[in-house]
This record gives sequence, structure tokens and C-alpha cells, in this order.
Amino acid sequence: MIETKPWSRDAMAARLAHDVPEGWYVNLGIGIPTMVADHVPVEREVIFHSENGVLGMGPAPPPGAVDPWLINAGKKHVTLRAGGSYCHHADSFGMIRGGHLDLCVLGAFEVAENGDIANWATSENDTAPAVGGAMDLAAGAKRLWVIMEHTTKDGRPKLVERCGYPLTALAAVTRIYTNFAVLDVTAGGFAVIEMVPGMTREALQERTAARLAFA
Amino acid sequence: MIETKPWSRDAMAARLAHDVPEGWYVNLGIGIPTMVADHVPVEREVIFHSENGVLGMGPAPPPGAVDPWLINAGKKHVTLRAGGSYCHHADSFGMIRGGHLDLCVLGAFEVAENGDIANWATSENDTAPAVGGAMDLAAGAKRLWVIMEHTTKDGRPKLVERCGYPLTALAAVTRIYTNFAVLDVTAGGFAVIEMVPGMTREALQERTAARLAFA
Amino acid sequence: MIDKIVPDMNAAMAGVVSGSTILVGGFGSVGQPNALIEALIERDVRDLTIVANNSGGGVVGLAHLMQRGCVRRLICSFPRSSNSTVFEELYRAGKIELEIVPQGTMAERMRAAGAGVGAFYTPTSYGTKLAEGKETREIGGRMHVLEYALHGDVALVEAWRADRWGNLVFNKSGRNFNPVMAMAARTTIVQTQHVVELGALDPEAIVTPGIFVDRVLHVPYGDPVG
Amino acid sequence: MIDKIVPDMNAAMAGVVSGSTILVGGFGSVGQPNALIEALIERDVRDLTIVANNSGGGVVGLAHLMQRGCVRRLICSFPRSSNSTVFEELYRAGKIELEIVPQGTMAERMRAAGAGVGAFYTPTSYGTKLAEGKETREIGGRMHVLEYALHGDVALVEAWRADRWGNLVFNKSGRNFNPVMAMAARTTIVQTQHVVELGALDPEAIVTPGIFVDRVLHVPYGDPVG
Repeated sequence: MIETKPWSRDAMAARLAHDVPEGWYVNLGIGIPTMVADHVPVEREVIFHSENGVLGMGPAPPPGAVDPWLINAGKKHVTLRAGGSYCHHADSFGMIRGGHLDLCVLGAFEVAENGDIANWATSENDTAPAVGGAMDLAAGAKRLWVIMEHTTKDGRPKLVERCGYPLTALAAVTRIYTNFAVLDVTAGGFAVIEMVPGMTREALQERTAARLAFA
Repeated sequence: MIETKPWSRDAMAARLAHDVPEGWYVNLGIGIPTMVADHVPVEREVIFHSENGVLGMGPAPPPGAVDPWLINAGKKHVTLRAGGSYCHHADSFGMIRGGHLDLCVLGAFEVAENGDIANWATSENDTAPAVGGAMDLAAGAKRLWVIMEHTTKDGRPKLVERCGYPLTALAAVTRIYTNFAVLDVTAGGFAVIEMVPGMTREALQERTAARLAFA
Repeated sequence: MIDKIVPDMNAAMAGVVSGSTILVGGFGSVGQPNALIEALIERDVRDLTIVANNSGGGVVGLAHLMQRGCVRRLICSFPRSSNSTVFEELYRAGKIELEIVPQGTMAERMRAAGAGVGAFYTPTSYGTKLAEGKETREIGGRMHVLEYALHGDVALVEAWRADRWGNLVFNKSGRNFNPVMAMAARTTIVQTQHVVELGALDPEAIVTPGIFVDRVLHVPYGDPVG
Repeated sequence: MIDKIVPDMNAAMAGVVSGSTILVGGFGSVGQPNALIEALIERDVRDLTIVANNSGGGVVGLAHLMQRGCVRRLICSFPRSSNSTVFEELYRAGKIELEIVPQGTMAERMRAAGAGVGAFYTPTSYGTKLAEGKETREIGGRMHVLEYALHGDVALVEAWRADRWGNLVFNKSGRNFNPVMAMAARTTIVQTQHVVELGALDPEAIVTPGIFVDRVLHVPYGDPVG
């Protein structure tokens, strides 16, 4: 196996951000997805949505300028851009479920080759399960992209033939950004559209528990 | 049959208005119901709702002070009281269907002794039928009162055992104000609670196509 | 830079084709996108399904559109008015189809379409002619009727103020069906009395956020008449 | 004169009894009616079903209420947080029931309750554990799950400004579930930071009209913490 330097989380977020065009309405999940916003230049107008009724979110406020009344779905303080607006939870999820978001980016425990996603519960949870808005977002957005490490910390593939963990939504994911590659979910399964420099087809396949197609 | 002087439309509206307490949220249908508002003194705060997204309607504006952007469901120019607000049609009918109106007052072609109401279509219509918000209001308000002439112009009773015209809602009406009497709809049918001066039980029964109970 | 403001009617109406389902805002003459309706007539799109609360009066707006034979089917709560003769004549002659929907059910069906709700149970119309043939279900001791989401290909909306992101506010009872229809269509086209700078609308008071809006045309026509 | 402003907490909480289903506004620590939650604890109402997005953190608010053994059942989308230990311990010990609901479904179920919709079909959760045992239906080529309206006996709401008719506006992301819950309960009790004269709120910008509000208590507590 050839040694490769995987993309950092920041690089993954930047890679995904590169594919988000101006004018899209985008919801970013907690974790790596949130980092995507930092890589969209402010002059490229992308309108970020947060489940808790914020549309047109801006970046985190500078220290000293925090408004305690303005948080995102991750409970972090944010700002509002000119043109932004507030709404209540039923209206906010109307936007989500009604297919008005061009893109949702989520993390995941597993993605299956048919686009199934598992990202809310693992059999290892001994605390109570917590779903939040993940199922609404996964089922509702026009496109669902996943951004995650290619494998778990102990090297288990997260791209699989069939999810083992409880599902969040069926056949929802259309694209995955990992620390090793960018993949599309196609009718024929995972199709690799880009790999980290130094990565080989064989090495990527080894780290993946489903058959990969290469363009 | 003893000669009686029936209540005028204005007197009927005043009689009904007398029974509307402060604090109620009230929707008034087109026709005689609309006249009810004129008989609620302004210091008795009753909050009038109009289907087209107006809550807290005030009286018609004086000539010269008409705002062309503010109409009620009857397409008449109205005003807004301090404390009033606007909403869109889905929210407005959420108020109606969700049981948040204390009272709706409608006119009717017929009311049956079980509270069925027919007020939107007659077999005589040769134009297209038009239902508007009648079915939502009849099904949704906490109380549905009907205000109407006791009989048709040609003397046919409008209080009946069973409606002949297409129904607006089933078992919805709880009280009727006519030009001759005020009646409750009870489990035992129509119960007369007041009659116009000079009216007798026998004469009222003659003008009614269902058995009347008298207190 | 996002700019949903379009320069002219051609740009506003691009891609609106015959056979479409078109949601038309307004209640009575207030909040009706008259300029956009007139543009439908000029473009001579036909075989339309129109969803609107009223059928139009006189020979302007929707009545004009119907008179020109452009409307195959009307979904409507109240097609009757003091001067709705165009519709009534077409209807009697069997030249236009009519689906009567209770006003609240019509609003809720479009809200469902906009909010990704496939269908819902409402107590409205249970036991009436308008519920004939529809599924029913008892919920919480009360009978309900199953109603499906009502989607539009296009929504024609009138707003009071709009910005380049497509954020909208309305004027008094001009709000009516407009925000609901804006949610429910694939393409939402707005005529607005006023265009304002981005940021000029109070974020707490924006009624229709731009996420529901595709194109905005500035049509400062003035007050509704009639 | 209508006056929904109540003089003290006793008047605000009158009639709130054990066994109730209580809808509690707030998302994270923003827009949470903390004073009203504390009053539940002081009144020692028990056997409660709480509907809230989160399970509370630390040992204040909802966590405090649970710690005191007042909550039998929690209906919630996200009971986990960095410091939600009170809930987690009770849950592991089998001392509290949990119904997990997707956040949008939870909001929509309460909106349905408020808007008189008995039940609705949503694509959310189809094919997942949270849809197990639920009715499904194909609509427009897509599978949907049937979800029922979620009514409250009481809603506890936090507002920014309120008038004596009970009209409310909120502050930024403090809006969240508050307007939805206000619609969905038999009795809606509001704590508001500011009380204003009738007519001071812009009629175009009132978010929750007083028709959904029963009592308003002035609690100028300041900013959310944490």
C-alpha cells in the first residue's frame, strides 16, 4: 500500500465548499460539515440555513460581539447576513422537508452503496438515542452530501454495501467527501471522481467495504 | 295565528351581539352576520377575525379614509384595531380549523334539529357552486351560531328535521337566531329560549319543520 | 451576487408553458398579481390549470385569461362574485372544468406541498358533497377527510416590498394566499410594488424568505381597484 | 378590557396540574421559559409528559424538573447534550420514558394540533427504526409515514415582547418552537421580557397573535446563559 497523505478535515471541508455554487440554500450538520462555511468566500453568496429558524447565517461573531440570542443548530453563536431572516420551527422544517434546500451536508457513521445513510445511532450507544433534525434533512434536501473520514478510527470502512447501524434515511446520499476521495452514489454503486494525491485504486478499494467504480 | 312583529335584521344582529362576551374571537359570515359587529359596543373588546388573514378587524372606515389594501372576507373595506394583526391564508385557516375561534356566525339555507347546516349550495343554483370558507368555519369554530330568517320568502321553514340542501357541516350548529326566536340545538332537538313579543308557541311551531321544545 | 430581480416581463415569464398548473395569489382584488396574469394572456399559454381563490370579475385578470380560452381547469373555493360572468358562462357551456375546494383546505393543501407533507387529514367537509369519494378516518373521536398536497408548476405572487434575495413582505390583506403559493410551486414569480436594498427588510418581519422565490419583477402599479 | 397580563406566577400557573402534557419552548438555552419551568418545580406537579426539543443540561430548568422526579415521559428530538447527565441517568435507570421524534416531525405534529389537522403523511423517517409500527403510504411515488397531531394541555412559552391581547414577537433564534407550541396547547402561558402597549407591535410583524395565548407574565430576566 502506497503511503498517502489524507486530506485534513479542513481540506475536506474546503474540497466540498469548492463544489457549492453561488445561490444555493445549504444546511450544514454538526461537526466537519459546519467547517464548510469557512471555505465559501463571502463574495460567493451561499445562503446557510439552520434548523432552529435562521436563514442567511453568517460566520461566528468576533469575541466581544456575541449576541446570546443568535445560535445555530449546534448551539454555537453565529451572525446573520443582510438579507437573512428568522422563522419558527415548523416553517423552518417546512423549508427542509419541502425540498427547498439545494444541499444538506451531514456527517455519517456509514453510507451504503445505494445511498442509505446511518448517522444518528450506533449499537454502542448506552445513552439515549438522539436524532435531532437528521432524518428530516436527509429525507428533505434536494441533495444530500456526506463528509466524513473514510474509515473509523480503528480502520473499519464506513462506505459499505449495506448499513449495519440504524438508518437515518434510505437512498438519500448522492455524494461523499472523505479524507481519501470524493465519490458519487450512482445506480451502479460508489463511483470515485477524485482521490487524494498518492492514493491508488487498490488502496482505496481496500479501505472500502463495497465495490468501487472508477471513471 | 296571532299577529307579531318579527325582529328586523338589525334587531336580530343586536340580539345575537348581546350574547357575545368580551374577549371572544369571532368570525362573522357574509350578510346578516356581518351586521353583528355594529352592535358590539367598542368598549366591549371582541376580536373579529376575517378568513383573509385579518385578526382584530374594526368597523368600516369613514368615507375618504378607505385603505384599498384592507378588506374583509366579504371584500368590503374595513379597518384594523390597535392590537390587530395580519397573517397568510394557511395560518388564518389554522386558527379556524384548530378550534381557536370562540364563535362563528353564519347565515344558512337550512338548519336541522341535529345541528346539520346547509348554507353553500341549493339545487336551484344554475351557476357554479361556491363554498368559500363556510365548511372550514362550520367544522372548526368552537361554537357555530346561525342567524337567518325563520322561513324563506315564500314561507317555507328553514329549521327542519333533516336538511334537503347539500350540507356544509354535520351537527355543527349550537344556536339559531331568527326573526321570530332564539333556539338552541340540544340532544333533544330545537329548544326555544326566546320568542319575539307576541309570538306564540303554536305559531312558531307552525313555521318550523321540526318539533320544538319550550323551556 | 444573487440577484433574483429580473429586468422585464419576458425574463419574468421565461419557461412558463402551456399545460402548466399555475397558482395565482390574491383575495378579491387585493394582492392579485395582475401584471403577471396579463402576461400569461400575451404569451398565449393554454390548457392551464389555475388555482385561485376567486374566478375573477369583469373582463380583466383571470376573467380575461378564461375568456381567451387559456384555462382548462379551475381549482377554486369561490368562483362566484357580483361580476364573475365570464367564468359562469364558460362553466355552464362545459368549456371549463371546476374543482371546488373549501378555502382552508385549499390553503392547507398548498402549504402541505410547500412543506413536504404528502397528505393530511382535516375535519373540514366531512359528510358533505365535497368529500364524496374521499378517504376518511376517525382521529381523536372525530371524522376526518384525507386531502393531498397541491403543487404548482408556477406561482404568480404579488408582494409589497422585495429585495434581490427574493425576500418578501406584503401589504395588509394583500398577504392572503401569496406566501402559501410561493412555497408550493416549482417556479415562483413575484411582481412587487417596491424593490429595496438587501438588509432593508427587518429579518424578524420577513414573511416569505427568498428560499421560496425565483424571480422578482418590479411593477409599481399602485392600489388595487374594485 | 381584555388583559391577559397576569400579576404573578401563581396567576400564571393556575390550574396546571399533575398528569399534564406540557409543551416547553426553547432550543438549546435560547427562548426557554426558565421561570415557568422553575414554577412547575415549586408547584410540585408530577407525572408530567414533557414535549421539548432538548432534555436540559446541568441541574437547572428541565434537568432540574426531571431530577425532582416530576417527569414521567419525555417527547423529544435530541435528549443528548454535553451536560445532559440528569436525563441520561434517569433513562438508564428506567425511571423516565422517552419518545424520540425527528425534530421536524415534532414541530409539524404540534403545528398540526394547532391548525386542526388530525394527522399527516411525511417522508421523514420512512424505512427507519423511528417509523417502526407506523402506517405508511406511497404518495407521488414516494413513501410516507403517518404521524398524528401532538396536543398539549399547557404550553410554556418565552417571548421578547407582548401586549395585553397576548400578541407576541420573539428575539432572533429565541423564536424556535415557541410559536408552534403556543398554537398547540389548551392553555398557553407566556413569560415575556418586555410588555408593550396595545398597538405598539407592528401588525405586519406579530408572530404569535393573541388568539393562541391565554396568560402573559412579565419576567425581564435578561439574556440566555450557556
